[in-house]
Amino acid sequence: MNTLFPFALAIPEGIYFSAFLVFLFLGVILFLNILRQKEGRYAFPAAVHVAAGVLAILARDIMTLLVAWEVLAFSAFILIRGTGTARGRRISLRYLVIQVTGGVFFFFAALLHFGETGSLVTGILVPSAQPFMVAAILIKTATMPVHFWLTQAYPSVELSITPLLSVYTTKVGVLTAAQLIWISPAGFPVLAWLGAGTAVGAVILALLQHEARKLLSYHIVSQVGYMVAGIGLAAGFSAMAATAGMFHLVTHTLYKALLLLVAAQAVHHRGHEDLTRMGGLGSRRPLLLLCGIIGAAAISGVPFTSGYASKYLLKEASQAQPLVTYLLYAASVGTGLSFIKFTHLLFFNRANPPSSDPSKTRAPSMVPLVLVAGITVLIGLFPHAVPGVPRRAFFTPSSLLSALLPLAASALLWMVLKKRLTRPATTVGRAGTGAGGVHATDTRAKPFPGKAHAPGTRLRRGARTLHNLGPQAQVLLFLLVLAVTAGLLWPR
Amino acid sequence: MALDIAFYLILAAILVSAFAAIHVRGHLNAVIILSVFSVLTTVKFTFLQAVDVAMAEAVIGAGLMTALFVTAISKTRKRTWRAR
Amino acid sequence: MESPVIRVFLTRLTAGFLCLLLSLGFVVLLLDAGRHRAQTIPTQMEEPYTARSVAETGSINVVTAILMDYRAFDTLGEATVIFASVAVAAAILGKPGSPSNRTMGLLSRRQLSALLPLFFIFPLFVIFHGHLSPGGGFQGGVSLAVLVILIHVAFGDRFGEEVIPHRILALSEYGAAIGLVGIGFVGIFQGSAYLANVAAGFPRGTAGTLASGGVIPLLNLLVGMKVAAGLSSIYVHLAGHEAENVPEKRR
Amino acid sequence: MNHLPVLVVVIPVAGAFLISLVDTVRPAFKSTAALLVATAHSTTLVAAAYRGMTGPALLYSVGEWIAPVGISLMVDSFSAFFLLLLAIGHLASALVRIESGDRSEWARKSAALIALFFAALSGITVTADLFNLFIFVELATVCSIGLIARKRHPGSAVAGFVALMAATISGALLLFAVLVLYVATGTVAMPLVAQAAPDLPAHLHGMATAAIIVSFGIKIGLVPMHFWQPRTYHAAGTTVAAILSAFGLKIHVYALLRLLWFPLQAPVVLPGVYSILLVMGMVNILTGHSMAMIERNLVRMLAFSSIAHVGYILLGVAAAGRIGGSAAVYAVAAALFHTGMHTLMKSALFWSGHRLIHLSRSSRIMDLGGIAWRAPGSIIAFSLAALAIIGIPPTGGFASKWFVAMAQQALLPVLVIGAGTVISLVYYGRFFLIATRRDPPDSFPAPHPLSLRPRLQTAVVLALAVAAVMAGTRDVQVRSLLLRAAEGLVDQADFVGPALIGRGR
Repeated sequence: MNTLFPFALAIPEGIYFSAFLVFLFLGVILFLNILRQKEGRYAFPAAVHVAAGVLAILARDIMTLLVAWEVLAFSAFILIRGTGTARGRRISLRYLVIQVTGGVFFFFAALLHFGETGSLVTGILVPSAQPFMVAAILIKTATMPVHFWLTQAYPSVELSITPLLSVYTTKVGVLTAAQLIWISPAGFPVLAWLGAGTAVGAVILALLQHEARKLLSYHIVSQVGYMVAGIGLAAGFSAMAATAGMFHLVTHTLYKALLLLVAAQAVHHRGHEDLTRMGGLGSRRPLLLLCGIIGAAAISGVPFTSGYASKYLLKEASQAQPLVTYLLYAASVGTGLSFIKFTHLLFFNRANPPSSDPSKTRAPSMVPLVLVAGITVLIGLFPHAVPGVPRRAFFTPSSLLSALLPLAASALLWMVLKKRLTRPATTVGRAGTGAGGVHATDTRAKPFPGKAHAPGTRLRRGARTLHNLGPQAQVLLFLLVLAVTAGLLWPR
Repeated sequence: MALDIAFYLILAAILVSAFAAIHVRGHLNAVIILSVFSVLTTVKFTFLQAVDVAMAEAVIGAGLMTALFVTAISKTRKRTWRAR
Repeated sequence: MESPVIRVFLTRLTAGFLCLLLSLGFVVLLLDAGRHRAQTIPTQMEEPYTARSVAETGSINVVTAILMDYRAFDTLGEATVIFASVAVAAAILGKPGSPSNRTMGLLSRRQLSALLPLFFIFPLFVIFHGHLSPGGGFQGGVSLAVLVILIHVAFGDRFGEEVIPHRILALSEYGAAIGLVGIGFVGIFQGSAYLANVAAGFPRGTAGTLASGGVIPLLNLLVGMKVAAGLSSIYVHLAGHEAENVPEKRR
Repeated sequence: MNHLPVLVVVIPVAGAFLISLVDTVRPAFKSTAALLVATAHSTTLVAAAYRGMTGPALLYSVGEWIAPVGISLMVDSFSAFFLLLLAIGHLASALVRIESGDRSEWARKSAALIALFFAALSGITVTADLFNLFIFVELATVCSIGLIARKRHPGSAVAGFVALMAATISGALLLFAVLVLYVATGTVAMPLVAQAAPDLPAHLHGMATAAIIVSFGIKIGLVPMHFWQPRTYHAAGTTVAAILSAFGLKIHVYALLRLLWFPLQAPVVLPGVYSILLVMGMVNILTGHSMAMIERNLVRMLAFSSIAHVGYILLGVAAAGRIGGSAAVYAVAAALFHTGMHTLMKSALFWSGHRLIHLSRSSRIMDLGGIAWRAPGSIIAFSLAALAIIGIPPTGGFASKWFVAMAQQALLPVLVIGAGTVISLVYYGRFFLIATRRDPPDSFPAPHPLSLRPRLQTAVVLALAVAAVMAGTRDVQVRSLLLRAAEGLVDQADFVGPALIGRGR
């Protein structure tokens, strides 16, 4: 038998190498950003989080990968619970439980794989292990039915923590999927469909958000959907799709971190998250405006940005499944619309100019933003410079057109829906967080119906009472078990 | 023959005393009947020529245990004397 | 604590019925087991003991030979159980304090004080003749303990404490126990096994005389001491215990 | 003749008497005496374990009386593994329980009782004689009752009584099984019973097996018979509960395995018993974890977690019995791995929990809010051990669960293991969150004046927790040890046969 924990590590090659570089770069940048914020108590878990993320991409065996998964989950748990509020604690525990559930599915898959092959080296898993792995991946990548942990946890942590969290957890899920999964039952690309569906669904939900980081969180879910779709398409449909998915991982990790940093700056100034009550930052802070526009353009896939390049590759790879392509187009439209709204509300909305003068912000706080924005722009202009990206003509007229069409649709929709989308949250209520949310009444006033009627209370009380059995009843039980055991063992 | 009859009588008496010890009212009475049970068991063991065991039963069952039980009951201050 | 459903089934009738059923089952199984052995193993297990014990151990009493020689390790374990239960009684009941001074009537006390020395003959005989006649350390030790209890009951706990202080009881128990364990080591030092008797060089003596059976009389003495001291200190703890935890309930 | 098998029992017995003697004569030196005894015992245990692991099985005839008439002891690689656990246990519990000036009678007697308890456990582990086993089981019971029933602790007398009732039934059933085997085979020596076992009538064999399973099932807390455990551990307090759960329980698991495999020859004669154990194991995992999840008291929560983890051990054992043959070695090794890991993790959890409870003077989880900031060492050890016990890679707890799951032939037990992991995460995570709360109550009650040595205790607990974590990354070395131990149980070539009978003096 092999050792259970060989801890095989290797610097990856190709597109994985660029992912490794991005992980390393963003890890250092964001860690320093956290340190700069004087959040000393986050230093240790943040460092562990970064290390685990890097470990995940270096891992060459399944066990090390699983270790990285769990360390990521636990360090993120510590980071999330750091807010200290009761709600934060509840959310963090929920986060941890769902993450470890994913880890347990991973465990099953690894167990089955190991049982059949006797090896834990990274590679496509045996068929019997695949379903468990897919379940684990769905949880880790926050694919649509199980996305809630992400959209709950990320907006509720400290401002400097959210960018760091956005870098690793879901991306490591995508990485794992790319390395271990090859699933298409009866020629049907399950993962591609789930990913594309998530990309569209999450965008629709994102449109309904009014809180800056919540909106961005839904976009993480959506964008990771793109990647999952790419990985899913790789299974027998297009070998390039996995590379495209990984490339999208690279670009998205950068521009999403950038967007979250921008949002953090804005929220820091205004002291609240409500986008509809923000605005006017554009004229006061041009550098921030520039970074924000770069990020928004990249995520929307405007030509000559990094998002354009990776989305182009993805759509190219999904030719075999036209419906997936259309779904991705639809998601592009929604993304564009959403970020027009985001940029407008944050920078140009003249209804709520900032009260204090934000120009007094110290320059160092902008350093990480400028760095990340610069890299994003460079990738967008020279996509071939990224290691592992296939040689393609990225900027042909037809591809530019196919990228501009959805953006034009977004712009059109923006004209139509502008009022509706920018309406202050108080009149809309908490729309969009779920079904029936259109009611104007505040449903948060009484979140639970009251403790006495909480489900399962009777059951709990019953179970507790049962465990206070007196000695006589226990003796009776012993004898009963004896009788049953004896009956089972009596020769027949 | 007479010895056999006596032996079976003692066996029956052991059964009776055991039931009586459970069903009698009051802990003290039960303890005393239990010591009677021990004495009868001693006799039974002697009949079976297990004198060693008989001796142990006599001193432990009839002697020591009764003393300890009675002391314990007297320490519970009459609370459970007439309960049940 | 218990639900009423369970309580219904816990009537004395059910309990008695269950006990009867269980004991019947046990008896039937044991009889069956005996029948099985009678069919398969013709020679009796007890034979080696009865045939060999006098020659091998020098003890006329086979039971003592088994208890103190063949399976002396079990006896050591049992003696330790008694030690443990004394410790448990002490741990639960606390320090023996405030001995009551209730005594028996004058007449009883007078009679007892005359008879008490005679009472000690029996346990001492049982202990010292353990390898010759029925009895042994256990039985003699318990009888001694009962006598200590008798002194306490008849003459009052304070007098009992004066005659046989608790400290002495405890010390003699520990001393006897350490002696018991220590004697076992003689076998190891003699190149034999732990708790070995004749094999360790103890003189076998002439079977039937007081000085026979090798180490058996010594073991009997130590076990007797230990049991007597242990059991009587349980009583001392119990008698000195203040029942402060019992809630007062008067009707 | 190598005297280690008997020394392993006799040294702590003599030590217990010595501790009592010292306590009576010079009370100040009691802790020193206890520590000395523990050190001597642990050294002997390690020596015996080393001998048992490396060489052929070590046989010992007490008093030089060969098996049918006398008592035999044996140390093979299987019992050597458990002797190793006991060595850790006795030394660690002596270190943890060094006290400063508690003069209550319970505190005075408990040192001797712990030494005796470990003596009894060693006796259970080394004996090759059924009746001798019974005596040591009873000795262990009496000692544990004394340790449970602390004076002046509310409910401890009742808990002690409940435990006593359970132990009485358990002892009676064990005695009954021994009696049936003795009457049917004419001997109580395990090798001879093992020789005769295949020829026993099926119903006698089955009834003896049922009685033994129920008897030890009560001790280790198989599910319908576990009711006494949480209450008992709660009343016993954390330091004692650690000893009972982490060490006492494991030795009873040992006795169950030894009896099933060796004298009863169950894998050959009665393989059906392992299906029962499999079901019981799954029920144990689910019940234990879900009860721990709804529990509000830290000690009871840990007790329920113990019940669940007995289930994991049973799953490995059941798989071993159902496979049979040499493949069973791997399954037994997995069960042993989990046994060892649980010993380390649970003792670390209980003993670090002791410090937290001691500081807040309450064992209710809600009262422990923010306590972590006052005892950082303890909470670190607690968290490490909790990570291991949840089964997070690369800790030892994960590795042991992995091997137990690998041994299973069906999918259902594996799913149960996974479900158990998630549930246990919920309750350990919840406790961690509450304990590290940033908004602690204004003032904790002043800690109890009598305290164990906190630094020493923290050091011991940290060592245990780190060992539990590290064992997972050293699985190759650990596994060779475990496979050797498992061979001792599964291949009894050393014993079945004329090993004990034929040897003249």
